[in-house]
Amino acid sequence: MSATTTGIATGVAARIRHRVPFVEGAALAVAVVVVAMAAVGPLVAPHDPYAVNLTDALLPPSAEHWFGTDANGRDVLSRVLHGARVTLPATLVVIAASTVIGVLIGTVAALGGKVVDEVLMRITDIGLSLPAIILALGLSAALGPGLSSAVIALSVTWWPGYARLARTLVREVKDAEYVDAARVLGVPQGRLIFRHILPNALNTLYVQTTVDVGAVMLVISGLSFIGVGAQVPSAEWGAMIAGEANNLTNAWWAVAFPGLALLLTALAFNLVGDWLRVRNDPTIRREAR
Amino acid sequence: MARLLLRRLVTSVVVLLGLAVVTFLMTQVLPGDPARAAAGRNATAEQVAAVAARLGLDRPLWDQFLAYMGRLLQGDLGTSVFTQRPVLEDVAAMLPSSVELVLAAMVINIAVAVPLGTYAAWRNGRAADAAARLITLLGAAMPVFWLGLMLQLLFAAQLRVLPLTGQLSFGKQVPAITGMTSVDALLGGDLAAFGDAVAHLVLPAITLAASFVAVVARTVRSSMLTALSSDYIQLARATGASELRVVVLHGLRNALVPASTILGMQLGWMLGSTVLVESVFGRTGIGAYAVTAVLQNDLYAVIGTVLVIGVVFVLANIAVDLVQLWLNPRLRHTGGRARRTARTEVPA
Amino acid sequence: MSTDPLLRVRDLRVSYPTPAGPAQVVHGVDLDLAPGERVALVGESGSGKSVTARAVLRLDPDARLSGRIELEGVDLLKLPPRRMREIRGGRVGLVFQDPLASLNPVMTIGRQVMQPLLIRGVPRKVARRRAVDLLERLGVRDAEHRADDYPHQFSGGMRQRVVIAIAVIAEPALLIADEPTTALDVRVQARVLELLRELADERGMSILLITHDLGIVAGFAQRAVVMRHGRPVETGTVEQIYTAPRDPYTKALLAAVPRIGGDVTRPLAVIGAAGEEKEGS
Amino acid sequence: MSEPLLQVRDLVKTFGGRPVLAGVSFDVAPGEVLGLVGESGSGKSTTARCVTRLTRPDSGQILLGGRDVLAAGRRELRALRADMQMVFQDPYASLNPRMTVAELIGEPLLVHGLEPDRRRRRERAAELLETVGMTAEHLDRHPRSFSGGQRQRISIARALAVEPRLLICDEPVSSLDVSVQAQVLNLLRDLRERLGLSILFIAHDLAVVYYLCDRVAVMLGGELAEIGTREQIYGDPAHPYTRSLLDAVPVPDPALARQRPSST
Repeated sequence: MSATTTGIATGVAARIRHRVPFVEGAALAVAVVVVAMAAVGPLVAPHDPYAVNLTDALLPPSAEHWFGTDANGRDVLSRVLHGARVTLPATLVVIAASTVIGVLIGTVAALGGKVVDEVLMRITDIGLSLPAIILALGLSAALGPGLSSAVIALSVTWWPGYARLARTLVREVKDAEYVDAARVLGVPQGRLIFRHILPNALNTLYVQTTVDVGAVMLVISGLSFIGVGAQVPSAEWGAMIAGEANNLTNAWWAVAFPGLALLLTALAFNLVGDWLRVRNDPTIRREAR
Repeated sequence: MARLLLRRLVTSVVVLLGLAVVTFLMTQVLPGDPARAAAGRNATAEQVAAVAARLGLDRPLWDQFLAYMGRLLQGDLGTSVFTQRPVLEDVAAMLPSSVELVLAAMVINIAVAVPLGTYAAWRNGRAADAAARLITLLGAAMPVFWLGLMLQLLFAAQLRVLPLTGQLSFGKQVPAITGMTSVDALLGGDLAAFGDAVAHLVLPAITLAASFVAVVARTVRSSMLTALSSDYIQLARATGASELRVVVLHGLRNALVPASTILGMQLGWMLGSTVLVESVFGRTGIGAYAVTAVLQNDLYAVIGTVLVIGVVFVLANIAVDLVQLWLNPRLRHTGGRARRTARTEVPA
Repeated sequence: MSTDPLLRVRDLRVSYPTPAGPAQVVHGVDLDLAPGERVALVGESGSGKSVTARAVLRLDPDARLSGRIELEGVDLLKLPPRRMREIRGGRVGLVFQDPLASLNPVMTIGRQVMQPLLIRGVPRKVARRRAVDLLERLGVRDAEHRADDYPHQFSGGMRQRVVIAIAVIAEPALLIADEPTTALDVRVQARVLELLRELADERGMSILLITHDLGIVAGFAQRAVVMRHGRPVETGTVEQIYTAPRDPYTKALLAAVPRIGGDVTRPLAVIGAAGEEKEGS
Repeated sequence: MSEPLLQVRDLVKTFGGRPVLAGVSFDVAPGEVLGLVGESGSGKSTTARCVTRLTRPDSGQILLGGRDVLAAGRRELRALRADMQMVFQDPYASLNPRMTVAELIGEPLLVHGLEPDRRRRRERAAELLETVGMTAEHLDRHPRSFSGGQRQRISIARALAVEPRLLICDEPVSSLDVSVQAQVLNLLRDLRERLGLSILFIAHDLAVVYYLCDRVAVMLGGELAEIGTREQIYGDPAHPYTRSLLDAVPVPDPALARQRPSST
């Protein structure tokens, strides 16, 4: 396991009780590093990620090539740095799109009448009744391979989760006593929704979106690994791993490092998401008091 | 209770209908000519025209949809381009080994996640809780396909402890009864083959289970926390019950109710993830079949897989409802009027 | 009543670890309880009455306890966990406020009432018989069949009777009742309090009642301890407390309770920061 | 007797087939405090929710100052609501956690167009805080930094912003400690005298109702078992249910408590 993860484990053991700043700190640090990698990566990359140089094919990690080179002699470190710039934006687009669609449908279902709720929820059920990766696979096949079709396919399959979550959150708040109090005060319907119901209902949604960043990233790279997402020679982590898989035994580094980058990135967002959940989870807070 | 199941059946039918519509739309969204896609890339012009006529692609959308549904109900999912066999036959042949893999992964998932979640809740707030949470988050961050490759590299290639790929070692035979290699070996009484089949299952099952353990562990942990902070747990301790009995008999029984919903949903999601696992481990299955179909642009094979997985998903949810009824007595009564609820107070 | 008390609490202090260092919640409580005696711990929320009572059973792993809690001559604070478990349910029973939350929703009533006996090795058939008899005695009609029902099929008053059955089935010498009737309607409350009194007299069982309701204490307890901010401010027989209260806080508390037949023209007493009665604001 | 402020006629309401209100009728005169008592499930809270139109009864009529509450359209309902306000039971759930006290008290003024100017709304909110025994420094804080008693005072100040003639209190003090309960009851008594406020007071604590209410309506199974003045109901109850309730009320006096008839 990499130094950072073992570092986190020992840091955790040293901490007692509910506050585990070291874990949160480490998570935040990794997340920041990753986002920086996406932004600055290409400038820092020691080599051109796409420069093919067959004489340097499959060189092990060295001073010259920290992460070694792949079957086409390209510098794995540079490609990994570029990869962040491909995967992260695509993930954020999926998250943003699916959140907007999901929250809209969930809120309308929660605030609308019984029929509206029933219809919208059945449509959501259809979305939920298929694993995102399978529906994305189908849509990618229909729309043709490529990162953009994977993003579209994933957005279409990811929003039902948010619709269901938003509906539950809004329904809980809709019947809260302070909303009844506002109704009796004569607060009009519009203000009731946008000033009382939605701010309170949706403020915990960002916990779920943060956690989902990791999950969506994995599915996008999965689609690329299968061959329907980012196409070769793109420096997308999933595609890179697929491209080098058959050299697994003799050039492990070409497969290991892109995967490790993907793992650390997803882990960072998972940790930050989990930390946000702990902060919002009443049961834990009560225990800690 | 009956009302609950009726509602579930109605929802299931609606969902399946929805699936059919979605998959039908997929055929229409196709860039270029749907007939060519159905006939295959290198089909001649005549073949394409024949397929176009057969599928009635020239008729208005609504008629096409009705025709599509008609074929669907008779189990005609079209013909696979690269296997030249009816898609339904292919899928039926491939499904069992994927189900075998999913069930193996589910066993690992439950065996790891439930104790982990329970332990994390029991040691809530202490270092052990944070460590348990970290392990589950690591699992959730694991790219499934990459984990498979890494496990292969370590256990199969270098340590040579476990087989690298496939369902069964070369030269071993298993009677084709259920299509699940390990089960067939067992039914055939061939223990050596059973051991071999299980050995082939270990790495892919771990790979498949890894990303699901986190969700289950977190659900068990939070519902266990709620249970452990409840009055009835404190009162159970106050009767002198041992901590083990309190946590397992009282805590876990309640914590499993929400967890069983998640596990039910995961059956479908796991079947979806076989797409990533089966190709890495060179196993036959619906996942590998779907991947090949996509890469061959064999649209009807892809749609067949999507539909079958959807059906499995719906069946899994119905099974979850049945498990819920068994686990949670309150549901048994809320369906209809509770039979013997005390309507009024015993006169004071 | 025999001379040496059933329960002797001396200088009990309870504190909880928080990020900002240990926070003390109970500051030196002394309490004696004779066998068969009914004593009330009275106070408003945050007075530490509930923490004090639960300290006797050492239920809260986070709480740090100091002082002495002697039950039948044995200091519970020094007991190893195994011996402490025998005390819980065996010598001291516990009842909580919310009957719905006090019962395991996925376990039948019968099994929950039998549990204190089962874990003490009583054979299942005998335990079942004693459970059904006790439920019948406490007013659960047709207990033989109702024992197989689940908590959500019982009303609030019925559930509280089941909770009491669980607390007393193993014949404890002391029952701790933490706000046992607060969540019940007034008529059901009266009946449940009467049941507790009957059980105490029949079995010679002492009861430590924790409540904020001065009305209940007058009719139920023989002695009372008034608590405020984690300290006992006054201890005495119920007659002393109600007719000749010495502590200003006790007086103010008694004057703040609206009474049927009381004077409705003057404002109720308002309690100042130091606990004394302030002139009506 | 002047024309009653609130007239409730034959309220009927069923939830999922179960009758919750089976024909409830009563009046509240201007400046009068009417207590509505009964055990849980008697329908007293549902009655309050129907009067404020949070819940729609199946049938029946509600007149506030002669105007029909149930038939009122959106605009007219808002005008009616300026005349009747409600205080809820759970102090921790009846205030929007994300709004400051100034915004909470200012909102009714804004919504009813009583004070469009932000600064003057803030001044009016400060005045209202004073009337309920709190000070202007509380204006910029959020509900979470207040005790249960203070939160109920804020809810009352909020209700008074529109200067209603009728205040409906649904168990406002049952989750408060004795000392805090006394303060809120004193405040309600004081407001009634100073502002001539009519109050519909829903509670299960018969001693609290005795202290605050001129007349009392006893509800049983969705119907009025009995209605009468404080003296009639507590001194000479006509209905056996009322008598059994009064017998069960714990008396904070050991001498009296001992010779009470033990409940059957």
